[in-house]
Amino acid sequence: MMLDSETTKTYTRPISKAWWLRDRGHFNRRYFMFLLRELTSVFVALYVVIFTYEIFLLTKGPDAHAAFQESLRSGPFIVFFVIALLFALYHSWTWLGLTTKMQAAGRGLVKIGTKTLPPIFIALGSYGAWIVATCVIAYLFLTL
Amino acid sequence: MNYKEHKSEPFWWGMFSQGGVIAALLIPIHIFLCGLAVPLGLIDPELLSYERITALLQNPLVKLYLCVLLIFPLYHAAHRIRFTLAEIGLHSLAKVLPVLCYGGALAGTAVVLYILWVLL
Amino acid sequence: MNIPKHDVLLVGGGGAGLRAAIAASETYRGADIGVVSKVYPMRSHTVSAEGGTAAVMREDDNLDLHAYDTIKGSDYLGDQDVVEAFVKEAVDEVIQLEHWGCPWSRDEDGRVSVRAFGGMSVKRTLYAADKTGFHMLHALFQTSLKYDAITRYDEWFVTSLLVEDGRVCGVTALNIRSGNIHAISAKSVIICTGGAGKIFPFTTNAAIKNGDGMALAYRIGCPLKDLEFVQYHPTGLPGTGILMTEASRGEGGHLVNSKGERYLSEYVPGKMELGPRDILSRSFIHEQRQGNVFEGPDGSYVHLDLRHLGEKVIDEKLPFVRELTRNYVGIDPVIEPIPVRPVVHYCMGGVHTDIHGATPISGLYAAGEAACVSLNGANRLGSNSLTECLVFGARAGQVAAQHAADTDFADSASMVKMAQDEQKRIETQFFGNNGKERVANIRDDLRQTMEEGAGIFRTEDALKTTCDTIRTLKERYENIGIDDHSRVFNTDLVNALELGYMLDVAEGLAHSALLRRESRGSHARSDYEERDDENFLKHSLAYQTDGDPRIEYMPVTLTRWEPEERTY
Amino acid sequence: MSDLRTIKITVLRYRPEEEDEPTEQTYEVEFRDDWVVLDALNHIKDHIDGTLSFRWSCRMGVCGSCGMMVNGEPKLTCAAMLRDYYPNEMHVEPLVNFPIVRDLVTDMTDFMDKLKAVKPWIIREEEKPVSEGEYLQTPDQLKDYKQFSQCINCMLCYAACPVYGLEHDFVGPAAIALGHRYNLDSRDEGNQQRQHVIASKEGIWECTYVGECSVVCPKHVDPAEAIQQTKVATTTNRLKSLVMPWGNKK
Repeated sequence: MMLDSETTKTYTRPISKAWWLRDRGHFNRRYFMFLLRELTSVFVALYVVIFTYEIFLLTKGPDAHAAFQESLRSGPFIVFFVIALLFALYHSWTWLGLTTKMQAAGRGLVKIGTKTLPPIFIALGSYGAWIVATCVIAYLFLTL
Repeated sequence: MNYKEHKSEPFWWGMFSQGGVIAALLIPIHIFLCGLAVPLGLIDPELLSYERITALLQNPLVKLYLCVLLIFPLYHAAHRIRFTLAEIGLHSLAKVLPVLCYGGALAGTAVVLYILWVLL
Repeated sequence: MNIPKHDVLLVGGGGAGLRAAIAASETYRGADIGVVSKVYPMRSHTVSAEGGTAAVMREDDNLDLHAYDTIKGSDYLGDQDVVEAFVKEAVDEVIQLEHWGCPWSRDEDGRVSVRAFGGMSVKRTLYAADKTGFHMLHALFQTSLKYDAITRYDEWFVTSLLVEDGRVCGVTALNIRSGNIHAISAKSVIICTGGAGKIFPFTTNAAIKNGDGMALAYRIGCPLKDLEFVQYHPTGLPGTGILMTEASRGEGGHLVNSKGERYLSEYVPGKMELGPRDILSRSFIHEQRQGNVFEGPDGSYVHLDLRHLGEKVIDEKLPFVRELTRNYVGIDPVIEPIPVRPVVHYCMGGVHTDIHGATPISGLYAAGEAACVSLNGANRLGSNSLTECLVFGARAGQVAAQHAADTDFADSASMVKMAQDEQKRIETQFFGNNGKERVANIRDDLRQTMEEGAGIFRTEDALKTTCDTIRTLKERYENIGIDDHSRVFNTDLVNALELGYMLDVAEGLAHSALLRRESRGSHARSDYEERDDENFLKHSLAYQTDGDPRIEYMPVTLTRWEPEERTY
Repeated sequence: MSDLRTIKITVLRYRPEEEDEPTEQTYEVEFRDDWVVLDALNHIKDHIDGTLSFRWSCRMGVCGSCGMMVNGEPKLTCAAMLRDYYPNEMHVEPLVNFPIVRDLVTDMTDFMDKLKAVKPWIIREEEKPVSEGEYLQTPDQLKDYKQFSQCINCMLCYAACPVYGLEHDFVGPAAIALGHRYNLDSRDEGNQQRQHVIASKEGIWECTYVGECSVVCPKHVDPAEAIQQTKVATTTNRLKSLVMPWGNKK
């Protein structure tokens, strides 16, 4: 238990709404990169919506499908997919990095007997999983 | 301050993190293949032809894969959007945002399931 | 106006204070404990202790051995009954702390590890890596949070002890945040405010260690015991006083003077850098007198050279040394030698208490470095101080709680008046007069005169000069002026009050040293180089008077160990 | 090492008895090569302006009192070398996200309440008497929580955390990491008693893993990690209890 201090007037500085850009004259690159990291999810979601729409068009017959495939060749769509790909890759990079770090620090998560696995192996594991998944999908897509 | 263990957050967070893993592992290659490689003519456009895709979708395993691919990232995005919006200025809506975001993801789930298992 | 009441009130929330608070609340149910601390408790200086805590934990060790090491280390000025009680209770105390979550370093079999320490004949120092004090303090503080009987007054600064009918009945304290002075009523008051290293210019001690509690007791007529004994550590950074652990020498570091010589070959050829702390510190002074030292903005220094050890060894064995020098003074020991000098480390003296932590004043207790229970005598053995906080913190807490159980609170009405008087006194003294003396200037002058007269080597003449200078400084203090006349978080006022405490402790220290005409433990008189058991195998007691302090003596308690020559 | 240079330091001042909002004040300080920001503040207090208020004590990075914003970053001012900022002008402010009491002094009562709320002490169903000796704990078991026990309560992580800035009910990095420290301690059995605080809405679920708390931590505690670990464990346990409601709840 702690005795309440006799209250005195205090001043709380408001946090800027754009804190991830600038706060009190200072730019913090890590805050900005954090916001970009969170923003990746929007592009992932947009891609998922487009993909869902593509599948939905299959129910409308071959012409609807072909028309949409054709429109995907347009400039705006290409630009969007380039940006979406960059964001998606940034998501993969940060997500796998954070899970690696967490497993490396985690308790009992990656232990062989009483020995904790060196972080480099965990990193190889998660980035390796990405490479494997990517190759498998590409292979199946091209050959099925 | 009266603290109370939150019972539903683990569920949303669990969905978010599953979605994060799936998005991290699978989405980039999909964007590349379907969004860039085929439209730019880097690979054969026939790979995305109506006939091939509908044939593929006859396979329940493919359907299941698409369910996973399309549903989990929605929760991933919903979770991040919910918190990011609060963090960049909509903090006053902190109570409403989960309803909107997870509601959206749930609706998306229904749409995906409906398309894949009913319409197709 | 209601004033808060506590059965037991702690002044100071460090290792000893928190241990005492917990002990008091466990002594009898319903005891209401208050802890007043001028800093948040986890900021207390216990946090800085690195090495470890001594207790007999292993089969190759026994209580008598620990007692003998302590008594010999004390140069026979430790009370032997106190030492015997100490070594016995130390064991339970460190285990108790283990049960409270202290992350002691461990052996493979799960038992707490012990390591060797200077002056100990076997391995008996428990440690939590090189941050033992930090872990002990945080374990104690976090454990104290579960006791609802303990009320904390964080960032409250005690300005006086209240006395009624010859017994202590509470304190007045400045709530630093609001600037208001309050009376707090208590049946027992325990002083656990730590040492007074900051009355010297170069010290490992934190800024908060100004002898506050010693002066508070001194001012109400309680004697300060064995104040002349001040331990120097031979390797501190000049200026900041940051400690370069003994391990840096243990791992093979060299002490080198300005001529590039390993000068210890002249003083301790057998042990070189691993000689005892006091001899190494004295060797530095000899070199200084011969002009063989470097001169820098913070005075003389020599080099602690670790470069020959190589980066790998430094990073493996002495990571904390490198971290400290790089981050806090910008020196990398891998590429340059570290400037070091002897720095004040610990006050053996303090508020006179008996074996239970009780002072001669009814209702007043003391423990930890602020107290002198006569465990450490003329020289403290490394790693005994943290244990002392535990053992005598617990003892003081228990007897203070028992005393409280048999006592009534003093009359509150008169205390309200006392608080008002105290507020008036402080406002008049520090805000009322337009004094011209700056706190920092008097403080710097005090530190300089302490170094000159009451430093590593002392002489009659230099000590007399220091005593005179302190008197002058006390006169200048009457004419003090502070810049800050506001109330809220006025650290200028706090510093001014602290300076008053420093002057009182310095006065007692210098006069005690002046009259001890022998060399014993840390007290080295150039004019009386031998230990003189015939005349000085006794404790000094400094009493405050209107003029110079009165120094009295009391016998040392000897039980089973006859004084013999102290050689290593 | 005694070459003197002069650096301009702009300090945020707030004197609640005189003003309603903080103001800035610039001092010019002659500094030595081995000085840190805290040395400059002490120089100002001792020789230029005694009214400047700030907290400090050990000057060796372990007491945790002297955290401030230095050029917008939360830092222990005893570990921020002036020469690293020279010749630019410096800005020193109280830690953000906390109410300012006076000048560079912030109010940390909020943290003290939260610290107590996570019950940072060993909880046992049955305490072992001291006479029976210590609890055995292997070096590996010690390693499980050691990192999280290094917190000096300096509050830099709270100043770095935008989530805490926006939502003051957030239990926050240091307090959660300390609760986690006890949960991971092999001597402790209090996991369940801390769960309602740590796994509350205001606890781990508020965190979005900005990760800045771990970046600024001077003791490498990595509170962000503590929070993520707890999220994983809580989610897994929740899942387990849904799938196997008959399972042991412990």
